[in-house]
Amino acid sequence: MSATPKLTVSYAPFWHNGSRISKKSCNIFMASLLAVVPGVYQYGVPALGVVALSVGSAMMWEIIMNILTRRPISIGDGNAAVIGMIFAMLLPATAPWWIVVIGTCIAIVIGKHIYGGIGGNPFNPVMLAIAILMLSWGKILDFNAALASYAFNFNAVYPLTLMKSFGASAVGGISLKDLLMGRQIGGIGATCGIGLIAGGIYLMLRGYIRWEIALSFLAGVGVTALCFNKVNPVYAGPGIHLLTGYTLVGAFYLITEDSSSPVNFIPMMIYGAGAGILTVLIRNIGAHVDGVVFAILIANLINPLVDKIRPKTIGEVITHA
Amino acid sequence: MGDLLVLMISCILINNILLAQYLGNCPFLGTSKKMETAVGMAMAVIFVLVMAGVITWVLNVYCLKKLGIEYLQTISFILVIAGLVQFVEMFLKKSIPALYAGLGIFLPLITTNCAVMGVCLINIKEEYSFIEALVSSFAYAAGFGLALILFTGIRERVLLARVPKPLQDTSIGLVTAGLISLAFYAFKGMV
Amino acid sequence: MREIIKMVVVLTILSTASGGLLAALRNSTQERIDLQVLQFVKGPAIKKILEGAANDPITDRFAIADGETQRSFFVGKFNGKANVVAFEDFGTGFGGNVGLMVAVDVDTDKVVGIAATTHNETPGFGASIETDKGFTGQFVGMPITSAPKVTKDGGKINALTGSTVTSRAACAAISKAGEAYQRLKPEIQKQLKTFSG
Amino acid sequence: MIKRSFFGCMTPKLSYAVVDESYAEPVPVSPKKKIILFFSPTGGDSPQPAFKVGDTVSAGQKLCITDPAVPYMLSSMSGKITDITSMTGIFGKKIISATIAIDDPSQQSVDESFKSIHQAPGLGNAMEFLKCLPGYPGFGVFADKNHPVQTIAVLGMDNDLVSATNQYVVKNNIASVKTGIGVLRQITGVHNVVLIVPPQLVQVAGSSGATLKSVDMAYPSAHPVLIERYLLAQRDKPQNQTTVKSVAFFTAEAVAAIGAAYNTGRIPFEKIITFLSKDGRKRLVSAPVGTPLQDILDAMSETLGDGDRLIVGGPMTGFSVYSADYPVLPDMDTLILQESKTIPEQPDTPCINCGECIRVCPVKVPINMLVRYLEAGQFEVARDQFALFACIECGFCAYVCESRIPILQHIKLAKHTLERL
Amino acid sequence: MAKTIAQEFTKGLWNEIPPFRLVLGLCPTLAVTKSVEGGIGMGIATTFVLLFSNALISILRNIIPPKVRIACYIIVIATFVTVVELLMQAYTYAIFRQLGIFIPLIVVNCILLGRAEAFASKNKLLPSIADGLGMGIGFTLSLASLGAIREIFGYGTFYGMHVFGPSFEPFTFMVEAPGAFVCLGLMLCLMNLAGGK
Ligand SMILES: Cc1cc2nc3c(=O)[nH]c(=O)nc-3n(C[C@H](O)[C@H](O)[C@H](O)COP(=O)(O)O)c2cc1C
Ligand SMILES: Cc1cc2nc3c(=O)[nH]c(=O)nc-3n(C[C@H](O)[C@H](O)[C@H](O)COP(=O)(O)O)c2cc1C
Ligand SMILES: Cc1cc2nc3c(=O)[nH]c(=O)nc-3n(C[C@H](O)[C@H](O)[C@H](O)COP(=O)(O)O)c2cc1C
Ligand SMILES: Cc1cc2nc3c(=O)[nH]c(=O)nc-3n(C[C@H](O)[C@H](O)[C@H](O)CO)c2cc1C
Ligand code: SF4
Ligand code: SF4
Ligand code: SF4
Ligand code: SF4
Ligand code: FES
Repeated sequence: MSATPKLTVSYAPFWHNGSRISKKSCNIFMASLLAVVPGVYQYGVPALGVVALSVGSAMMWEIIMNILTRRPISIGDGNAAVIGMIFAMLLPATAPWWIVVIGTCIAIVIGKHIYGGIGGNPFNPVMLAIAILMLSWGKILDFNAALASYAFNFNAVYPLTLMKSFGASAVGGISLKDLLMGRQIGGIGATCGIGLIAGGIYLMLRGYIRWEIALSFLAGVGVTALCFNKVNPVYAGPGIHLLTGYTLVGAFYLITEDSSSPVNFIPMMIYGAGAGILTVLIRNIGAHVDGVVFAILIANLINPLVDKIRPKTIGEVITHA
Repeated sequence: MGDLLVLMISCILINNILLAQYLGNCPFLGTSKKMETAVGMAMAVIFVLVMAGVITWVLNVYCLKKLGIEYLQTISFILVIAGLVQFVEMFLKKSIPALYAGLGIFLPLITTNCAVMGVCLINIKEEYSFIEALVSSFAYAAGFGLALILFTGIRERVLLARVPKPLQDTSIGLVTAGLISLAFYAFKGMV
Repeated sequence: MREIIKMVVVLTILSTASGGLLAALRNSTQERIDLQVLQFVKGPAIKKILEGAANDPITDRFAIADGETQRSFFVGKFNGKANVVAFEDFGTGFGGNVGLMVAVDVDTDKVVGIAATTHNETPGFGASIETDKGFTGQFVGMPITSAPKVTKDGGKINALTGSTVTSRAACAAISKAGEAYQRLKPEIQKQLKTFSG
Repeated sequence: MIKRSFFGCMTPKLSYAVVDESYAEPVPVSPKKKIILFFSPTGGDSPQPAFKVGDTVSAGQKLCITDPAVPYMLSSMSGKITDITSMTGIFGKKIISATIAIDDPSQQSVDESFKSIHQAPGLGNAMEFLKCLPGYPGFGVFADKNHPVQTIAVLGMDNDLVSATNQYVVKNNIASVKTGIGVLRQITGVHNVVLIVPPQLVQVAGSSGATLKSVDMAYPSAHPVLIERYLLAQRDKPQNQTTVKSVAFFTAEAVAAIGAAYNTGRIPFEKIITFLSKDGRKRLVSAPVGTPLQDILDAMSETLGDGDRLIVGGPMTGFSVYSADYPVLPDMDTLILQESKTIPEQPDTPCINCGECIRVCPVKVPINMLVRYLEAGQFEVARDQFALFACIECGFCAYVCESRIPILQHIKLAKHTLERL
Repeated sequence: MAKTIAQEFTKGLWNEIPPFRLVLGLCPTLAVTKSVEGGIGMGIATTFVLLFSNALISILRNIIPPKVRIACYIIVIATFVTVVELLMQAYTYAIFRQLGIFIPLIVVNCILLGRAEAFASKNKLLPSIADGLGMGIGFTLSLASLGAIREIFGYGTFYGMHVFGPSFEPFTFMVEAPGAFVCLGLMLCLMNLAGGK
């Protein structure tokens, strides 16, 4: 053969639409800032510290696990930073440093790397971390106690605790506009309703999250809350349920996590709506103050089964009967 | 009726035999690599557990208690269960071969399954009435089946993931079971 | 044939030996086991509600037949007089039966104290019935026959926080204990006499 | 036809190339010193060529392999066989390559066997002489008596992106296509001929005498399987009966070549290739089958650098070759030269379950699960439970895959491995 | 069969240590290791049964007819389990309560039947005793170490003594059911690493 230069031999596709994991991570990260920045504004420097530590420690755990499992360093795909960011969004601004470090360790190590890293995790890593922390150090995640030192110009009681203890009448005075504008207490990135909604819409439009899941989750929460409210007005209506606690952050940043959610249309609807219904069930008749975390874990659990419902493949050839 | 429903939900979801009571883990990890196997095992456990629960309850109330020899519970229960499984196996083989083909291979595994023995002992310990014992046996077995099938769905995927070598198989299986158990905390306080 | 005979013989001998061994062991340990059960299960509760008694209530006890069952009564001596009995009854709680030891002053028919014995309630919720003096203290001094109720059911008892179910169980146990007490009071008084002095 | 996200309006739509003024007349390229012919035996133990080094061949002479399952090739030039080698192509496919040092263009000797029979067109002599025409006409379907061909579909559209070869033929050479259609009707006896064209060529194609169907420009609507399913499906027939082979597909280029062959008695060898150079310019080239790609590169004054890629076939479904010493093949519609720095990287990331592939797959293959089993090497499960063989190999899934998994490569490899079992 | 008695003993301590190398008997491992005490108690009870049943079955191995051997093993094992049950009730009642139904469940622990079938029925008395003791002690060590890890992090104590300062907030997850599974899974991973797997 003639002395041609060494050509690269590789496989189709030779063109690509340019999507990549790091790009998606970056977009999610930026979108989450829409909710995190108002949170940091509200809670001040401690919140900024929690966010920075969370993102930083998540990336640190990622590197440690890459080294331990002898895999290429993968912080470049930004997934660890996204996990750190989303985790920080759920924490109170006063979370102690060790809670943040342990939490990101659980998310990255247990939630992600022991399943072989990105794409392998059957559960949402952030949800696992929060659930384990809730189980162990519940009072640190109790927003009323955690944020007691702040003086706000609004009623600084976690609306879901109010609702749990005193029923809908206790939250009747809260205006939905206040909730939307973030005039409530909660996680650093979970209170500013419009920030979350704007970020969510951006991500849905760009196709980074699947709108089917996010919207069916919100619909599930709304419809179930409405049913409860109509049957017995002691239960709060859909507006409160949709705008408090982790509902919005759950719809746009948690339940849409790729690896633990379905990809087909009907399963996505079942998955999202199921988690929504369960969220309100837990809030209204279950033990936990906010149901989003455990509802998403249960939804993750049924994901492999529901995702077996898929459209019939056209022209599927059964070669072996 | 309402009480029985509460008992049922509690046995399936809240006090799930595998995830909260730690019973029946060996078959749980052993039969969860393929969906068909898991479904077969779930059926077999429901079948045997309901029979064993009822028979040991009767044995305890009408025999051991009457004679005042409750300390022979352990030995008599295990013999009854072992005998029952043998008998069921023979019976199925002769009369319902189709069912035997489906469940047969799982039956011997069940003899040494602490879930069966455990539920029988729980029925006695909780002093359930006959009907409660029947419901709880069924519900515990159904809870086992539910957990097993959910676990298998996940495990089928985990088997395809790039799990680090030392964690593969039983190790990751146990961790996953723990996380499922964590997810089941969702139902706490619901009944 | 010989094989079958051998099988039967071996199995029979084994079972007999096993039965014999266990029966013997059972007989020799029975008393100790009963004592241990009292000490570990009922003991702490009894000690708590009969605090300051001059005697050891666990050894000073008697049993009365109540229909089919035997009820144990533990005697507390105060001021040199055996006037308090403690006994157990049950209510249905969050995780099954809640056993409640109730101490009654036979002179006044009033509750001296209550304490949980066996239960399967959740730590942090119903299980605080063991430690929550504010809850158990509410019953002290009320007539044993008053059939208490939690506020949600129209009564006066403030439930343990977040654990109405457990609190109901406690109330039910006391109501049942009151009924039993009324039934057996003559017999109790008769038996108590043997401890006084 | 492509299902896309309801809100996914911002994802770019992937369209076929449109032949327009940016495509100039094909640049004629002729081989300089040699031609290379590839024979790919599909079966047989050790097929041997029925020719040997040192043989002289004339232009249009038929070269055979002893194994009858192997398609013959016609030499496009006259010359002398200098080398015969066996090599291994993709997926371990066996290829026999024959190198012919060509005679001086002015002294070409021509084989006349086809000329003698060209006035009596028939399926028999078409199969005997015309199988390796540019465009690679497949006459085999007509031999299957169980599934009689009812429709001949002529593709005035190209299968992959970039390529405008067939569109060019329809636009500039509709007369030859018309002649070819006539010949096809005559030799096959099938009168229902459908010409598939992009919307903007409907007018031009009107004169072809065939029924016209225009196809959506969104990739991969022009895939034969999809055309058969959606454009040619008969209303009264259940859709899943498409397995009955009742449509014969020919590219417009092949049809035009058939027409030319029977009209003139001279077998055409010039393959029209869409060439995409490093700077993204698209040009058409016409070169005889067998021309080494190096000659085309030279003619286009393109130079190969280290790490560049030379891709035969389109960007979605083609394959890259390891040397420019690779011949023009009868079905090579596209040739792409890709500079090393524009090559999309393919990191070794597992599927993250993003679902993009599911949205674009035209036949709804459950790709996210399929790739897991394929990467784990469990091909049987992939076939039995995840519709491996329903894939029409359009490559769209790999184009959008966020993890950049070469999904199509996995699929082809799995199919190939299973078929070899 | 060239193994010495010492080898039979030590294999249970590392090479075949249950439940890590022989993945059997998971349920008690998960259930009783909330504390070191529970782990050791369960381990000793299991060792006791394992030791005696191995010994007895080894002695009887030539008498037991093969067809009913499983039944015989079950009788032998169940007898010793009941013995342990009675003795623990009589002398270590606190641990007995903690272990609950897992004491009677020793009878279905696969390790016991496994050793009976795989070892004692084919070997002489001394090796069988060594095997039983080794496996039992290995099991005890495993349970104790798992119990230690879970107790230290979950309660902040070791055998009831505080190990961290008073500001330590216990990692309750470790002593709950999910923690049991996760902890055992991760320990299994460490053992695999240590075993060079
Ligand atoms: C009591 C007991 C129950 C078991 N149950 C199962 C079981 O249900 N399924 C199973 O595959 N293996 C079970 N095993 C383990 C098997 O004997 C064997 O180790 C295992 O099937 C091998 O798994 P593999 O096919 O994945 O290598 C059990 C072992 C014991 C002692
Ligand atoms: C994990 C968990 C454990 C609980 N345990 C108990 C319990 O042991 N006893 C009880 O009465 N309620 C318990 N509850 C609360 C009941 O579910 C129920 O909410 C409560 O009894 C209602 O009474 P409230 O009106 O006082 O809140 C528990 C709740 C949760 C979430
Ligand atoms: C990995 C890690 C785990 C920790 N775990 C805990 C813990 O479980 N509980 C705790 O109170 N502090 C924990 N700490 C924090 C230190 O012990 C910290 O110095 C201590 O909490 C000081 O708290 P104090 O200011 O309340 O005394 C942990 C720190 C690290 C780095
Ligand atoms: C809305 C959204 C939420 C996400 N949430 C999580 C998450 O909670 N945990 C996580 O590991 N990855 C999360 N991801 C990351 C995602 O699954 C995928 O791994 C990223 O695309 C890679 O960074 C999320 C992605 C999106 C789009
Ligand atoms: S290549 Fe196959 S699987 Fe991929 S999109 Fe095309 S048809 Fe679907
Ligand atoms: S596009 Fe790629 S990463 Fe996304 S689901 Fe499909 S195969 Fe997986
Ligand atoms: S070529 Fe295929 S198998 Fe190999 S690393 Fe890439 S995706 Fe995985
Ligand atoms: S009896 Fe023996 S072979 Fe059977 S499961 Fe137990 S250890 Fe394994
Ligand atoms: S110990 Fe094996 S099933 Fe429980």
